[in-house]
Amino acid sequence: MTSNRPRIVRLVDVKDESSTVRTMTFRDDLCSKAKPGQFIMVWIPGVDEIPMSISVIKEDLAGLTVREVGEASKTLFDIKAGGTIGIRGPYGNGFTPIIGKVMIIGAGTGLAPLMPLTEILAERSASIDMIIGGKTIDEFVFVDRAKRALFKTKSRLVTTTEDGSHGIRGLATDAILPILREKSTDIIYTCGPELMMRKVFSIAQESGVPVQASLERVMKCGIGICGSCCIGKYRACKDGPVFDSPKLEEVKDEFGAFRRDHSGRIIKLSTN
Amino acid sequence: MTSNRPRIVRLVDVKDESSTVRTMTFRDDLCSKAKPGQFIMVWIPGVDEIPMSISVIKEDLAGLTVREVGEASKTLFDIKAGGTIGIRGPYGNGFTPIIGKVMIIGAGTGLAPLMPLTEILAERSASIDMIIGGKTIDEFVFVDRAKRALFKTKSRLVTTTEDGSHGIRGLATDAILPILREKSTDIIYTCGPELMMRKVFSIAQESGVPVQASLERVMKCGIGICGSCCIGKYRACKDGPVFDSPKLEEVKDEFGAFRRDHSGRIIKLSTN
Amino acid sequence: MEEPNLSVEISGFRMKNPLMLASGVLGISIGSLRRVHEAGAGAVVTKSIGYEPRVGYDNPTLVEVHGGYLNAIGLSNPGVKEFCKELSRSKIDDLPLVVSLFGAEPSEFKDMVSMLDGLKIKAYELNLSCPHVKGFGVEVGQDSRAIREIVEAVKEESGKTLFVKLSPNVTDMVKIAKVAEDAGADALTLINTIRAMSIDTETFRPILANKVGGLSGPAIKPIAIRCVYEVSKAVKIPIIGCGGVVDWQDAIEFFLAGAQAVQLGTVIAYRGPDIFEEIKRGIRNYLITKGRKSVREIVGLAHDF
Amino acid sequence: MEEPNLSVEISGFRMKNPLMLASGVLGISIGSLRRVHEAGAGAVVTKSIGYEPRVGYDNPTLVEVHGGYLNAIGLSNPGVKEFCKELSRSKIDDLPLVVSLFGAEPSEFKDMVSMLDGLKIKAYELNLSCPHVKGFGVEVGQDSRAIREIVEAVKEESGKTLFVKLSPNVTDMVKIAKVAEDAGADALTLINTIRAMSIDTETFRPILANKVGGLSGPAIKPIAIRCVYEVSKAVKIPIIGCGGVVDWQDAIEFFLAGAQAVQLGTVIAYRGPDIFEEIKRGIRNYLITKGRKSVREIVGLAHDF
Ligand SMILES: Cc1cc2nc3c(=O)[nH]c(=O)nc-3n(C[C@H](O)[C@H](O)[C@H](O)COP(=O)(O)OP(=O)(O)OC[C@H]3O[C@@H](n4cnc5c(N)ncnc54)[C@H](O)[C@@H]3O)c2cc1C
Ligand SMILES: Cc1cc2nc3c(=O)[nH]c(=O)nc-3n(C[C@H](O)[C@H](O)[C@H](O)COP(=O)(O)OP(=O)(O)OC[C@H]3O[C@@H](n4cnc5c(N)ncnc54)[C@H](O)[C@@H]3O)c2cc1C
Ligand SMILES: Cc1cc2nc3c(=O)[nH]c(=O)nc-3n(C[C@H](O)[C@H](O)[C@H](O)COP(=O)(O)O)c2cc1C
Ligand SMILES: Cc1cc2nc3c(=O)[nH]c(=O)nc-3n(C[C@H](O)[C@H](O)[C@H](O)COP(=O)(O)O)c2cc1C
Ligand code: FES
Ligand code: FES
Repeated sequence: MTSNRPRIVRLVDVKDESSTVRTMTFRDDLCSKAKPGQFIMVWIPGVDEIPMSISVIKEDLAGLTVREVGEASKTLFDIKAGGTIGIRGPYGNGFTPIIGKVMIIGAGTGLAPLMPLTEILAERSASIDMIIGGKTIDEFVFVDRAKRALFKTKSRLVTTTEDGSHGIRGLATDAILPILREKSTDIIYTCGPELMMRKVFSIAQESGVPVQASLERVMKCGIGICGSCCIGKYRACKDGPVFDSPKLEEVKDEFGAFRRDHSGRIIKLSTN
Repeated sequence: MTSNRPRIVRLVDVKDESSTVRTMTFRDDLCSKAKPGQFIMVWIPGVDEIPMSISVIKEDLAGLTVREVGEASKTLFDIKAGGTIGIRGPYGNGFTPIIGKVMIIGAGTGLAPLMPLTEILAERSASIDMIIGGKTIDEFVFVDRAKRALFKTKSRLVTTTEDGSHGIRGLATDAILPILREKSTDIIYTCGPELMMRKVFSIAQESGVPVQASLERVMKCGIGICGSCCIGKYRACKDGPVFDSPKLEEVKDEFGAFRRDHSGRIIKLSTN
Repeated sequence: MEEPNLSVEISGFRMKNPLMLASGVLGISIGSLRRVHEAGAGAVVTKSIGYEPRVGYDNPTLVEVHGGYLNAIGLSNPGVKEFCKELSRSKIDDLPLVVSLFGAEPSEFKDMVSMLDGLKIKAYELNLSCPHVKGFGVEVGQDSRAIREIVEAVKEESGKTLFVKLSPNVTDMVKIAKVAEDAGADALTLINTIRAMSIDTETFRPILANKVGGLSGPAIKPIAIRCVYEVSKAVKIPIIGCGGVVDWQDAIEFFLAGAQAVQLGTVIAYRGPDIFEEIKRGIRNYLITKGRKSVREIVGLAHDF
Repeated sequence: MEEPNLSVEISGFRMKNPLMLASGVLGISIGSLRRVHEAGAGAVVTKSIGYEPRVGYDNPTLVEVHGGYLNAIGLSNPGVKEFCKELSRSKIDDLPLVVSLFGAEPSEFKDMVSMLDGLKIKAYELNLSCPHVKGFGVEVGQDSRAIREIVEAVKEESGKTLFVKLSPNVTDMVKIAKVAEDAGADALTLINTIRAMSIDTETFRPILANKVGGLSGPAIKPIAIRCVYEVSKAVKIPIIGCGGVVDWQDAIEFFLAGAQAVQLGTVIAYRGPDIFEEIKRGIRNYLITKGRKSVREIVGLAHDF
């Protein structure tokens, strides 16, 4: 009954992924049973409560991966192993794993929900093409973890940077079509900047490949009641955060176009 | 969770037991699973809610047996088949059936909880000596039902009236000792006027036979919170209404001596 | 058996059924309001809109407790100007839309109504009862003079149906209700949430960033039923019940207590928007079983006893 | 690890542990009060006693709702004279006994106290907050002057520790609390039940014979926590928390909010008197885990944030 309250957990381990991104693990039975793509509301007492994807889903360990952005994420970022946070969830629908020929494309902390998905799919021997994008090499996260996951499968990892400091020079989305042309693809999973995802969706629609994209909206309740996360008729926290192609089509006027701030005001997504 | 609310049930059948006593049956899953000796709170909307023993416990039928006493019981008494009442419960501990050589002694509506007990014991082939007492023949209830129950077992039914109009002339309690002397008895079950039960208890104590007696106290909540039914340290509604010999011993200053009215005031039990 | 009539009319505002979405629940975008309408709501109320934009309180803004939730969203809203744009982004003619408003001054309410009144809004609900924002809500809702002036100002400005939503965080709700009635309210919505708090035993901290929030959900239903019962005895205008409805029995209980319609809020967290159809079906079947032809027929029956 | 100290002292009234039996629950006979004490209560409060005997309301006097119970017992009690006899029937020296009193007039309270004061009672609790009996309780509890006069009258008559129990059925609880403090109350008990109602959908009737009753149990806990938190910020005298405690976490929450002790009522219906030992154990283990030496150390910690 009273489960939508913060559970206080102790950080078992805190690991730098890059200079601004850290993965923090803790023990929590519910999160250990989460679906990839689900998220938790993370309470940083005295500061804020913010949504975070569950980036580690192991039998006895769960984790999140945070990038310092503003006050809450910075405070969270600075909590050391042994420190505590409050969590509630897992919330949301999560990705639906499809064991087949899949493409996974993400950037930055957008990779957080994609990593446990990748691991599950790899274990169940899907054929995976993974594209990790970034502005520059310093921003890359999870590349090693991705390699470890993909190691044993018929898989491929492509990295792209805008400055060419790692992998192919260009945008992550530039790497999609070459792969789609080369072989048939059953589904594309994506998470990252919304304009990137919008582009992934466009390319996929043209190619007739279904997409599952994880969207970010301002979240307050996380349980589908406050309305702060609404996009079209859907609640990102409850009906999402993962949207499949038919749903993305339904919300196409908003997807990649605007989001709402904490007051509910419309904020246009800038195109740079 | 919200089970301590009246359930509205329709009376299937209403049967005269005597000119002032009626048995009313209804369908209710919970009451059909009751233990003999348990009771329900019966809501007569607009009038009162009063405790009544469950006098019929069958797979698809349950019932109560009411004597007209005051406003509530009179109103209840007059409800016809097809009419409705509210019930909550079953409440209380009920009798513990002991399959052996048992004595059952009751009078008036005190027989209400004893009848399903008798039936269960008879079915499980206990040897039963049953004593039904009353002032006069007109007050007798359940004699036929008792005969039907005891018919097949190694049992005996003794009736007593003060005016000698039925069975042995005298008090029900007068019939105890002759039986106890004649054969060993494992337990005595009793329900009826408290002074009678007190006497049963005294005789049994002297003879070293354990007793289970069902006591009546003013009941408001029925669930052990309001305190109106307290006797000694016990709540008749929750720790009772059935008291065994050790408990009766503990409350012996009150048992047969006084009860409390609706205000909590002590009312001495008159000795006539 | 004739199909029972679920429609209700509250002071000129017609609804196909007596179930409304409560204010503040999924009510900030037309998209989600429309969805709740499609899911079966007879009317939908927006989140409370104020004159200026407000981001509201920091998170945590919501926490579950036994039998309900505490929330301290803090009246976050985009401001009336921006919200007018929201309402103009798509056609809303077909939407039984009620706009909830909050404010501190009669003039604020008046200004908002003058901006909104040209849009295809069906009614207003004045939130004079938010329990956790200083200067609005409860403070206004406890002050008879403020209530009178606000209601009169809005009635002067607009001919649309006007609901006034009140709080049980007062000594004498009936008195406050009568003030609203006298001032011209067309109906009363009872009740808003109740001031409450939850503390985390691990960190010793109040969980809500604002510390105090409003209690909603089944926990407050018996209080809401009492308010509807007592107030509906004392006023002549219709009452819209609100507080803890999670199933059709709860809705019926509100009708019997004297409500002409009921609003659903917290149940959305438990059951999602589909709950509207389910409760509608339950009400329909209940009316059939009881041989009643309309919801109207059972309103206030508990008063006969 | 040192065994934590569970004892508390409230204005001279010492309790072995901070758990009390709430008034009106099993509190009419010494036998059952004693049993609850033996089950582990640090103190026991009697049912509220008035000057004259009262049978209270007809049944139904109690009905379960989601997260609690409604009761309208109607202040049934044998009257102070008879109750003095009850207290004299057995030795009560060893019993940490608090007598709860209700009345309409200061003189009534004074008379009762003068009759009781010679008995081995440890403290009084004035019930100025019963939500469902006209002329007593809520009506008294909303009237600052009545509260002042009653408290002063009792303090004049008796040197025993005096608790004043207040109701949340008011607009401004902090104000009322300060009045009681000013008038000389040694401690405040917060909260009594909240006015509420439940209607049966089959018969269309309010279930309680008195129609309106008081809501108790987990449903009101967040409201009680808020009251304790707000009032303990505003007054200097100790506060006894009450409302919806069902487990040790709830008790801790009250301590953190600012209560020095807590009372248990409705939980007895769910769990019986054995709950006292269980909650005591929970508090003890919590203090050990948190490295705290006494209950006192955690009182009001939520105020630091
Ligand atoms: C489903 C979901 C999963 C997410 N997963 C991750 C993740 O795994 N790793 C990660 O680093 N970040 C993740 N985020 C984003 C993260 O929640 C924000 O970066 C964080 O809330 C910023 O808070 P702040 O106080 O540090 O920044 P602020 O300065 O307060 O805000 C910066 C920006 O963060 C966003 N933001 C702030 N508060 C919220 C909120 N309550 N809900 C949503 N967005 C908010 C807004 O866009 C805001 O403009 C996720 C967001 C969502 C919705
Ligand atoms: C556990 C239990 C089982 C009972 N089983 C039966 C039964 O099977 N058949 C039967 O006819 N009677 C039974 N009774 C007694 C029955 O409850 C009372 O006769 C009835 O309450 C009288 O109510 P009244 O309004 O008709 O009479 P009133 O005129 O109101 O009262 C007459 C007397 O009934 C008793 N009484 C009244 N109200 C209550 C109450 N709430 N709780 C307990 N006693 C009350 C009092 O002693 C009172 O003096 C039982 C009582 C208890 C406690
Ligand atoms: C998350 C949330 C936000 C709310 N926001 C508002 C609001 O902006 N304006 C308002 O009048 N009521 C608001 N309320 C109160 C509800 O409209 C409703 O009165 C209350 O929740 C009781 O109904 P319920 O138990 O069905 O939720 C809000 C309630 C919740 C749970
Ligand atoms: C059956 C019952 C009877 C009560 N009678 C009284 C009373 O006589 N005097 C009083 O001050 N409070 C009375 N109360 C209120 C309780 O003492 C307590 O304040 C309230 O129930 C909240 O606590 P709880 O949630 O732990 O029950 C009564 C409560 C119940 C449930
Ligand atoms: S975050 Fe509240 S509805 Fe999604
Ligand atoms: S009837 Fe209330 S305690 Fe037994």
